[in-house]
Amino acid sequence: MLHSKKVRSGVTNIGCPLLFGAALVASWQTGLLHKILKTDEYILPYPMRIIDIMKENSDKIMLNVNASVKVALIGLLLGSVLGYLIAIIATVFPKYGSGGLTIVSAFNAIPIVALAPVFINWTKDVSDIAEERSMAAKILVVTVTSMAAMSVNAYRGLTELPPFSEDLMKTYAAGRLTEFFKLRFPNSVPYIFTALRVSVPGSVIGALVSEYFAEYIIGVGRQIRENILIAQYATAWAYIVTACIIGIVMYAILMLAESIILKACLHRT
Amino acid sequence: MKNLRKTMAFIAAMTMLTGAFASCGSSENSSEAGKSTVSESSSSSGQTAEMSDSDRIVAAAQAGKVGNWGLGNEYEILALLTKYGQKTEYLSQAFDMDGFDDDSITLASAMTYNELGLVKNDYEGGYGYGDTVGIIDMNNEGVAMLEDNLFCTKEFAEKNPNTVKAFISASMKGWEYACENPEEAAQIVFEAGSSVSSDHQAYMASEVKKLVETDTKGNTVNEYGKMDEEAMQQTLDLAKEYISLDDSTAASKLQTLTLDDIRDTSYWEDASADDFGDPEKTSVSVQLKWLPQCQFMGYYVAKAKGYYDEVGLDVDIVSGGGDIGETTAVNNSTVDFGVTWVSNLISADAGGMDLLEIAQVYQRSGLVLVYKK
Amino acid sequence: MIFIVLFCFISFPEQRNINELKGTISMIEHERNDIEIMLDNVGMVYDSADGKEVTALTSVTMDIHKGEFISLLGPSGCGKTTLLRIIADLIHPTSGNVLIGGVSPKDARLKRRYGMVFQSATLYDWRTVIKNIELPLEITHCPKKERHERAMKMLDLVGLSDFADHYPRQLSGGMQQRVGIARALALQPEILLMDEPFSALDEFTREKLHVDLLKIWRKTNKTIIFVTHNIQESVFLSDRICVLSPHPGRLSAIIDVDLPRPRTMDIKDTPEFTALVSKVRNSFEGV
Amino acid sequence: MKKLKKLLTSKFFITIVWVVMLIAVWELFAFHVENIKRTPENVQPHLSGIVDSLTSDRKINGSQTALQMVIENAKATLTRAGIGYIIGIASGFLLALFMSLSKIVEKTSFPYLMLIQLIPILGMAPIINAITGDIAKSRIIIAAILTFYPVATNTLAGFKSVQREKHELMYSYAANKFQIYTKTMIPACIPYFFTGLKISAPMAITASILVDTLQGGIGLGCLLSQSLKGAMTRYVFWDIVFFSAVIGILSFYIMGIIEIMMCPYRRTGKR
Repeated sequence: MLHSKKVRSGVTNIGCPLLFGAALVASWQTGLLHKILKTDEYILPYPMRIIDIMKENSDKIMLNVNASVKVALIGLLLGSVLGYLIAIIATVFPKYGSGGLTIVSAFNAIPIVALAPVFINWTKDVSDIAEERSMAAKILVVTVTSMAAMSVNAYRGLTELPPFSEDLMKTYAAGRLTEFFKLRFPNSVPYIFTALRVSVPGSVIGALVSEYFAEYIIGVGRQIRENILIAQYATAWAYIVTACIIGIVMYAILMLAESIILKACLHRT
Repeated sequence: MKNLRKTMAFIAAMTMLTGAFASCGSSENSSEAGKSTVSESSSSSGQTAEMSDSDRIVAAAQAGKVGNWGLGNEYEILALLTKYGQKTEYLSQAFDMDGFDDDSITLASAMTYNELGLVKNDYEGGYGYGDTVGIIDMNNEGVAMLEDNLFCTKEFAEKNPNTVKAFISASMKGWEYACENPEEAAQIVFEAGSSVSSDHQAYMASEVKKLVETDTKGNTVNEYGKMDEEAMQQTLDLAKEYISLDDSTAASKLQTLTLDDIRDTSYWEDASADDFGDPEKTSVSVQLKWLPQCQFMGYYVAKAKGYYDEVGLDVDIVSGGGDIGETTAVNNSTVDFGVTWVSNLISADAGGMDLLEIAQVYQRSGLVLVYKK
Repeated sequence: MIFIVLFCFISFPEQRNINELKGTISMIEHERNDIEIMLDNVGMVYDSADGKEVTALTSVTMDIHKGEFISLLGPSGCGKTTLLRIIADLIHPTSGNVLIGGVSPKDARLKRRYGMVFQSATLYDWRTVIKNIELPLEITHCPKKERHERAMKMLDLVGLSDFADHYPRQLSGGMQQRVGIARALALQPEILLMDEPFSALDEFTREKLHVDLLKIWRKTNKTIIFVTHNIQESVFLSDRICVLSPHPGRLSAIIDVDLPRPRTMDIKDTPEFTALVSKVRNSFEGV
Repeated sequence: MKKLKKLLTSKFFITIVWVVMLIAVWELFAFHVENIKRTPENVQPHLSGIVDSLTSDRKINGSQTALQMVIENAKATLTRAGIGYIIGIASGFLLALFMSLSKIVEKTSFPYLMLIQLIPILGMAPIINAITGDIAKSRIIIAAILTFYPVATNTLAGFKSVQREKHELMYSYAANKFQIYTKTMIPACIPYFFTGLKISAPMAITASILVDTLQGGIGLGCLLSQSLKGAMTRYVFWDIVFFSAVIGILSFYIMGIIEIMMCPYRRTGKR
């Protein structure tokens, strides 16, 4: 009963979504989608046209991709490290720490669109060069948005330990540092990935939105906005597709890293 | 004991955090120096006043401190920079004048009727620079592009010619009245829900009046909404040169556009001659390019004074200021009419929309570059 | 004195002539019409992840009588749970036949001939104790009033009448398992299938539940098939113990337990009990 | 766990301490900014200034004070967010249900479900607006899309979390599909469903505010961007930032309270 299913499930796993995607693109290219959505090929250009624009402007697109990815990655890194540090502080001082975590997670509820202009004003004096201070503002937005997810998850990873493991460490008379590196840190690794799964897409979106307001004009998000404002929908779509690809690639890399690292962790124990 | 240790460590951590914040703050001290240079430069105005406009433009461009809002408002600046042989780069200017105020932008874009007023005057929201600032006028530099116009889709105009004519007629009547009574117009706009302070509103009305009644060469215009061939052609030529489109199809279409593709004077002519019948569509809406303010006082006046009712139209004025261009809103029939800048209409038509200018309200460019003397 | 035990050793049934075996079984069926479950040459082969065939169970042939308490005893991997799941129609044997009250496991299931008790109580967190017991009755569209009455009766049977409106989380593990038994009995099935139901409980609770289970069994007269890896437990509870051995899973012995009933805890101190326990243990070593 | 069992009063106290600390840091900054900036309210105003702007009866536009404006616009935004939220919840739940009912549906839609969270919906907002042609509609749709993903994935996780024994139990009762879902699957996934609701409640509000900024009209985001673009005093912007933060946090807790009311059997602290 099972053996034939295995082969079949492999086929359906890839086949079904592919088929669906192909059907979607086909209905898009043939104009069926336009009829369903009651729109025109101006607002929703054909896929081939979008791809053409992407090909024609690959250099310019890559320039903007670089800028956006840089913001997303640096912000993600800073936010995650900061978030993890906050989680550590919260673990060391559980009484005040968890209260602080509640406050940090509340940042999640503030719309980034509101944060972006605030941060641009805050970072005005970071540098005389507009490109640098814009960068700082954008990174700050991404940092704040990815910090919350990391601190909450990492705190769980640092405190929700296997039963008796803490006691075991005590019987070894292990110091706090040993306890951290031998027990708490390894325990928190899967939680780090849980946080990253939320914050990686979040960092991309944070980068795109913060570009809207930045002083220095660069980035995929900014291009989407500029092109829509001058009514260049086909070009805007090219950048939207680019943004999707950035998100997908970053997520795929994360998944790959997760599977490799978690496997390595499993082998070790 | 243990608790005490914990508390101490906690306090230490917090102190460190606060310290980090404080040091972060101290890096801002550099701007304190910046602030003092503001007063210095303004006090030593006599010395720098000798600088010519072209020197200013070159200096600011090379320092990378020319500002503009971008998003389709930048073409005149690009043309100006090109004129002086500078790289066509500018800073993205926020919608306040803080960047100008703190010197991160030395040559800032300003509309005569809005930002310039805020920079000069000291009413609420103003920076109070008074006459210590000077301007570079796009009209004088020969790079003026026409701004606020009225437009709709070709399809709508063909289907509802009388509605279009009636709307133009009543709107222009509104503009005429507003320009004759700018203070009353300002009050009407304020009561219509604008949140701009009434002082600034009054300033804006008087400045907008100038744009509506003076052409790019400084001559007085008596016919409201007239489409001046020469100014339109200059706008189209500059647009072809400075609107850069990534989409090659759109870019090549842009180069083929002629005035006849983007405007039709017949509706305005008939409207001026009061030569139109009953409107086909009586309930219409108009999308403004920006937030409700005196920039659009003609429409608010026409509505408040009942000019639209007189021609049998029920008009809904939709304020703008968002990311959705007014061109899109008109193109997908969210609204019937729109107010936009001619350059925006040109790029929309190049992109594949079928929009038609039906009246040109502003006869000259309201864009200036403002600098501290 | 050592009890004389009927020792029925079914040695490697694949060596037997299957036709002959089938004949024997139909004969037995004629002779005794109180057979509840009939297993005929039941085998189960899985495909493992790397594509190899894994034999979970090789031809098991046996009869289980009405009202009998049967234990399936063996170490992990011996196929005892597989056998129970085959009877419960949760999996289909790759060879052989199963008849429950004369019908296939599927028909038996559709007729709700058996109730199941799992290793974990598998109670529904969001239902109170009484609502948990009512669950199967809801599924069979039993009228509301009758449903409640029957559930209360079952709850009474397991001695938890006072806890009807508690949520499962408020109960101890032993109490939860009692609710599980009450729920399995709610549809008044003829057969109770129990898959290591007490293995997660502490020794004290388990012993108490053993006695209680025997009481319930006596009152309700069900046929019970009880999967366990605990020798003492199987000896204390069962009429017969089916000893299963791993690699491949097979029925290696059936041991009759003719300790007198009703059994109490004291019986565990008797030499007969001890002797049976060692006999069962030896039956493993003998394999 | 021991630490969680602290008395409510002390927990309350800790929160107060944190809030006071945050206020102190904010004010420290505000004083600093006040000294170096000509328009401190554009960078960071004093909290007292923000409170003043809310309580003052000065009319911002022709007829309303700041507080009246915020409340009126908040009503519009929250209504749209609410409608979008409900649509998102319903469609997210239904998709999860179909995915759990049919392997084909699950396999087909799961990669696309992942994709939805990777698409910059906020970047696409103008296009959705262009397609629908109605700003109010697109505001609702985007709130719905953002709600949709967390609800769908969490509900699906809830369906998958049902123990094998529970499936077997229902199987042994010969329960039909409808009974399996109403008696087992759906009640079992409720806590997961609420996790999704709690995540997406602030998101729906954020989205609604963000999409407001696309075009004029009524809504918190419109007001926010107008204030940012200098159409009215900057304090309105700060009022909205704080208001939206408070509403976002409240929405999270309100969903938590509803969950506790709906699930009396749940112990606290799970997930």
